[in-house]
Amino acid sequence: MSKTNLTRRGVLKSGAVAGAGVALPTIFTAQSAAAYTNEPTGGSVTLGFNVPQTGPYADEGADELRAYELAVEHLNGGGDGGMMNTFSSKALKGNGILGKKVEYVTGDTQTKSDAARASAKSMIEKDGAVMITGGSSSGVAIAVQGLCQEAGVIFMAGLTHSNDTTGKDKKANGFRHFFNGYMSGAALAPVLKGLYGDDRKAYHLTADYTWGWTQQESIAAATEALGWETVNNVLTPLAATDFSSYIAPVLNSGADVLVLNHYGGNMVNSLTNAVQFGLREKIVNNKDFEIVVPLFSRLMARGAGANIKNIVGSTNWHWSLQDEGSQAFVRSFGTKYGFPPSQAAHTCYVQTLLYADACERAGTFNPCGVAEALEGFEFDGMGNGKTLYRAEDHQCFKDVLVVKGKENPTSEFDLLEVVEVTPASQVTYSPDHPMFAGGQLGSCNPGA
Amino acid sequence: MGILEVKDVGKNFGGLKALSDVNLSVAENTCHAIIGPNGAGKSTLLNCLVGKLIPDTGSVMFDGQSVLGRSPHEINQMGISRVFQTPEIFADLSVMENMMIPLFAKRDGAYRLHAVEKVSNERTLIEEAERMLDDVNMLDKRGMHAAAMSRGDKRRLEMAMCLVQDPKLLLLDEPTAGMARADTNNTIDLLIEIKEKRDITIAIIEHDMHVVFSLADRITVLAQGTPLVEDLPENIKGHPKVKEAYLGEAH
Amino acid sequence: MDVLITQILNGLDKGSAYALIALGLTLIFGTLGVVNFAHGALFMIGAFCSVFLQRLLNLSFETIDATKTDFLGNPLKVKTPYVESWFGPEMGGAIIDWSVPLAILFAIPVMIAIGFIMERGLIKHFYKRPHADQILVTFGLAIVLQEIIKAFYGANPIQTPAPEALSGVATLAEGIVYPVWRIVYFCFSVAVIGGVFAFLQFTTFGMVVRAGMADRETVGLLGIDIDKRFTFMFGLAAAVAGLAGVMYGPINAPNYHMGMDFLVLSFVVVVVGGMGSLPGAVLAGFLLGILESFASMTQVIELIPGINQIIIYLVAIIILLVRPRGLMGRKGVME
Amino acid sequence: MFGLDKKDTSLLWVVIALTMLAPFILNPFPTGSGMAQFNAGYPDLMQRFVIFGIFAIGFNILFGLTGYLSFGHAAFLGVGSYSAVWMFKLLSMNILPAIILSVAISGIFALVIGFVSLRRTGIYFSILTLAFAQMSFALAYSVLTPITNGETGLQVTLDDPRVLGVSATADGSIPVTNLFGLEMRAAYDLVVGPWTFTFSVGYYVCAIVMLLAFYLAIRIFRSPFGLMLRAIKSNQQRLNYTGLNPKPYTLAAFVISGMYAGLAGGLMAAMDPLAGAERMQWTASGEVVLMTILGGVGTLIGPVLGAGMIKYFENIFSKINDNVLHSWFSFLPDGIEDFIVLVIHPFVGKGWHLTLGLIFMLVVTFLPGGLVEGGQRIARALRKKKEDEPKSPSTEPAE
Repeated sequence: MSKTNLTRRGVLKSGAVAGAGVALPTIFTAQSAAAYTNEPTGGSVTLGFNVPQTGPYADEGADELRAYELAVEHLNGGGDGGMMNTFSSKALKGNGILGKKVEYVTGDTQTKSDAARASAKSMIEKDGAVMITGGSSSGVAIAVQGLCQEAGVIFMAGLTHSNDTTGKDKKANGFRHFFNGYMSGAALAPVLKGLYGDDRKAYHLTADYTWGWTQQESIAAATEALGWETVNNVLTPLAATDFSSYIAPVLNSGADVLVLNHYGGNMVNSLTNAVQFGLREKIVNNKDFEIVVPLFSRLMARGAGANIKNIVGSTNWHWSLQDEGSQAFVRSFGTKYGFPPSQAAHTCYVQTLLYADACERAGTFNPCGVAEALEGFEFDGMGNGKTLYRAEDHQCFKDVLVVKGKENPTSEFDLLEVVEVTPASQVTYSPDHPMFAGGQLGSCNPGA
Repeated sequence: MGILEVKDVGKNFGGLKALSDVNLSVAENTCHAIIGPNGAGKSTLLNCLVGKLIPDTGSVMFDGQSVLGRSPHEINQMGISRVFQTPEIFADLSVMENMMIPLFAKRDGAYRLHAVEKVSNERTLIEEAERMLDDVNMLDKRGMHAAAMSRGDKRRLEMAMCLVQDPKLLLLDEPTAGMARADTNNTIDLLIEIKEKRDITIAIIEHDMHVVFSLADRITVLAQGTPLVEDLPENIKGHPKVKEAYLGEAH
Repeated sequence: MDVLITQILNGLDKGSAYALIALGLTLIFGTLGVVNFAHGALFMIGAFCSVFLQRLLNLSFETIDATKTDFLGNPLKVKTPYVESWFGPEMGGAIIDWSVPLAILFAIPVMIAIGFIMERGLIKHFYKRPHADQILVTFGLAIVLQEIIKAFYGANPIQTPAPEALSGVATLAEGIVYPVWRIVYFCFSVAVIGGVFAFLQFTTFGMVVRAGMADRETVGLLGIDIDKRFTFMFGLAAAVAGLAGVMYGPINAPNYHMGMDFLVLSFVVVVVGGMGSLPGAVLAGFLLGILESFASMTQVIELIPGINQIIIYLVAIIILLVRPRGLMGRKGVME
Repeated sequence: MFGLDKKDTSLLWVVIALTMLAPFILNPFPTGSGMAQFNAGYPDLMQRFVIFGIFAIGFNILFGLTGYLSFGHAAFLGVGSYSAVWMFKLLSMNILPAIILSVAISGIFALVIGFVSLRRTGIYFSILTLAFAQMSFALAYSVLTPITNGETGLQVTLDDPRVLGVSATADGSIPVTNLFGLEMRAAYDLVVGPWTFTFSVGYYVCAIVMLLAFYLAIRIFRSPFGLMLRAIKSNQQRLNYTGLNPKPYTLAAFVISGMYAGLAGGLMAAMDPLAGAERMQWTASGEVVLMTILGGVGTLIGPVLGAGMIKYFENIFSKINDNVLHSWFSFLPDGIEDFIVLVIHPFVGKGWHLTLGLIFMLVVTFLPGGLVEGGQRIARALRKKKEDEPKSPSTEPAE
């Protein structure tokens, strides 16, 4: 242990590093004596929170970080305990994880797979993190998941919606709580049918990268099953800022629904442009023209302002949910920070608790033990009803929310209203579904 | 038949006739001066000789080969070196490095990827460069940054860089412009020495008549893009046409 | 056909932004010889001028509405902008509604001031330095400006809606509808471009600057204090970029890195137009905007997949190889 | 020694010493102490230092010597990475064939792009290279996904063929990159009192490659070829009239520096078998430009220093959060502690970009020659103090 002249309080607060000092960073060490990567041997355990702190998703990253800090506080017995009180598993006692105080380190993914991996590596190699979590895009999630598999630590994905994360790129050490493109499609389709009928012509604008494609594929399949026709699918460059040249052809295409498979800044701009071109006032084929944004995020919706009113989409979670777990989380988050949490914050908070709980139940931090405890784990009280962490692909199956932009928001946070809670059974698919085929989970890697 | 044969060369810039019907023959191992008032087309003619400009009409033959359509580096490899009106040297390099580059060009041709040999191992070339520097009294400045030198030194360096290539034809574009009297005399002495010691042909453009008459074996007077007269220096002096051409010029 | 016309309109609209930014870049490059990587940041700051004004006008006092509750179940605090309480809800509402056009008045002095400060405080020390140094210092400045904006306004886009009266679509002809604000933006940028050209053409000040662009040393020899004028040119270029940004807000919600998105493109525009040529920059801006719009049509993408991703760069490469000086560059200038 | 003169030899020895002892030098603070946050001696970052050092050394051969400012060099790095990962997928996890292929492919790529771009000079050349690189990035991100795996980046998977290796190890994992069996991720921890020093195989492989690259760069700088390149930067007209054709020289320099970039890309993939498209984005190209200018254009050691500095900020400063700040200043009274944390907060963690931007501005304003000039000034000041007499500054333009 280090001998420095820090005060007692200093030592406690710098515990993250102090913890790492005891748990020597033996990662990737061929001659390691430890049973697994970064086995915590002192009084604390270090988690790595890898979120976008710069770049376009920095606000989501900041919200994720708030959720992580809250989760750590709760795990260590601080605050009001949040969801720990409503969680169906009672293994967590508020004394850290397995009696070890929870410390954390943070890093910046920059929403680039390279930078995200570098940041995650430094947490594993330098700070001795035993679990990595966070991120706000699928490319980063898949890249970091791959790294964690190689390094022998657990990866608890943050916000990642691509089918591939638990599809062709699934990994034994990686777990996703967030929902995916297929689930969005499955949840949205019946609602869309109810709202807009089964005779619709859809025009898709799709962000030209992996996430966009998988989501477009999912939504098109789900809506076509209802009887909708997909008129066109146009791929838009990720770097596009002005979507006018993609929106204009929609006007004369004969389509009566526009599906925007965009996220983040792309979504804000394409939606704004679509509204600018008067699509919402248009009447085509004697029907009101409609716009659908399959993946909604409240933080992003704020950027789109009044344009999101009445626009339907799906989301993983929303703070207005009335179940016990959600309310508990919103209360502790809102009390601490003064505003309600986003879906990204929710998923990150839950992932941290789920990880801690799995360690407690497994009695070890060994990734293989933790993975075993998470696989097939069923729980409740975390906001989305009864949830299953499926063993075959490490995907959570839970209720999915279909939401729409609120007509008369009462506050700057009150932008979405829940239209329907689609039950988990309706969004469940078989592990060998063609949209998820191609990859192998592999076997868990403890790293040593 | 001279080493340099210019026949019926004409060059237009837009509507402006810069050169027309220029005929010039420079005999081997002589010094040929081209004089004329400003705007007479002296520099245009020079640029046509070194490949910077391509004449619209006529031919330029050097040593029995046409230079037209060749790029400057090819023409240099044929044996023509040029000294500019304002010294063109490698200002960011040292004097010695400035000297090494023409020597490499002479030995290795227009291009060779000698990326791992060492400049400092080229003993013969270094000695050659040092001899040349000694000839121009610059050996003591060999390590100096070229940009830091005086204008006169830069000129001498440029001259040395051209001479070290041992060219068949040396083109001098006002080599003493802006020089102090003493420096000008030094340059004249140097050029005379070179002329005597080496087999070299020199073509010189000059305003300073003192320089011209000290060096030239033959003189061509250019006016408005055409040769006025070509003759021996003693005949040019006091030639009525020349006086006429220079009339109004403050020289 | 209708689609083609709409795409041309789209192209002109995109081109407006490119042209305005490239115009400023060319002014700075042409007069001062400075490669300004912070020019995109000036565009961004312009856009945030309207965000700032919108926030300022929306400064509110809170009253508690006991009948409603907020997300934590406490009584809801209702915010009323001061402007509305001073001028009445109607007038106040209208002022807030028109915050983007109002921001023009606000942005002009702010941007000129920023331009002056930048030039006097930093850029002036870099006139004689290599382009690489200019790139490094202005890039550093761009990062700093971005981060400052991010610290205040966050990373997410912020809506700055157009006034109610200028939103919606206009029917230009049978079957051709186009958003009103985009038409306003195009007209606005034409007016600004026209203004800059008229200024350079018809004022003595402009004449000196144009002479300075052509041959700086000679103008200096005439004993004209070109430095002062160049400082003003920097302010003017900043103001043009800022105005482009202010009015761009309603088209796409401003965010802190929007400047970087435009930076590379506008450099390409400047070079395609011909370094140091103002008409070239404008022409290239509109041309590339239109080509980009055409390239994103389904029919074209089906023909050449991915063309919409690379069209601008492809055109730039072809033009530079075929016409080394760019579209309207003069021989010997900035070659 | 090594066919270098005395000065270069001692520079090389310094660099050898620094790279070989990096695990000690970069970990000056005891592992448990508050200052350990500033330690950079963990394998990933050390590898990044030397890999980006290689990238910058190569870039400097083009930019520093010839003055041609390429804004598209990241494309070669990206191409190198993709080639290497494809070798890992198809052939074997041995890094040697992968690196050879990445250097070769990026060399060919550079030859094509250089041949076209070098028809223009100055800012036109910069924009041409930028355009090529941006096209490569945009296509790699979208249309070329079958080759590049788009946004996610190309990764090795369990069902790759790997004809000379195994698709999966016995325990069902993806095999690890190695050099004839020596695993890149293997490491040895040396614990000395409170200190821990990590010696990583991957790092030493990169470091040796970097030393070779650095040595080659010195040779190029001191060669007739290097002299020609500097002459191109200095006065292309004179070079022409001296009988030399600048085109093949610049093209050779472009290809060599492209191959250096490819080598760096290949090594990156060898250390961490993933190739992301962002590696090719213009910001990545801009980064190497900034590294070179920050360190000192045209100097031998400058680019390496610049690369180290930027990577240090990216990886160390971005990880300092409020929690860490509070722990540093906890010895102060609460009010002052909070105040200091408040003042520092905008510059670290998510504000690391701000600090980097400020450093760019300060360095280029006050040290026109980059960090190397800073070092020279300090050295000169020290010498002055010692001898109390001014010494003329070295006239050697490249050191």
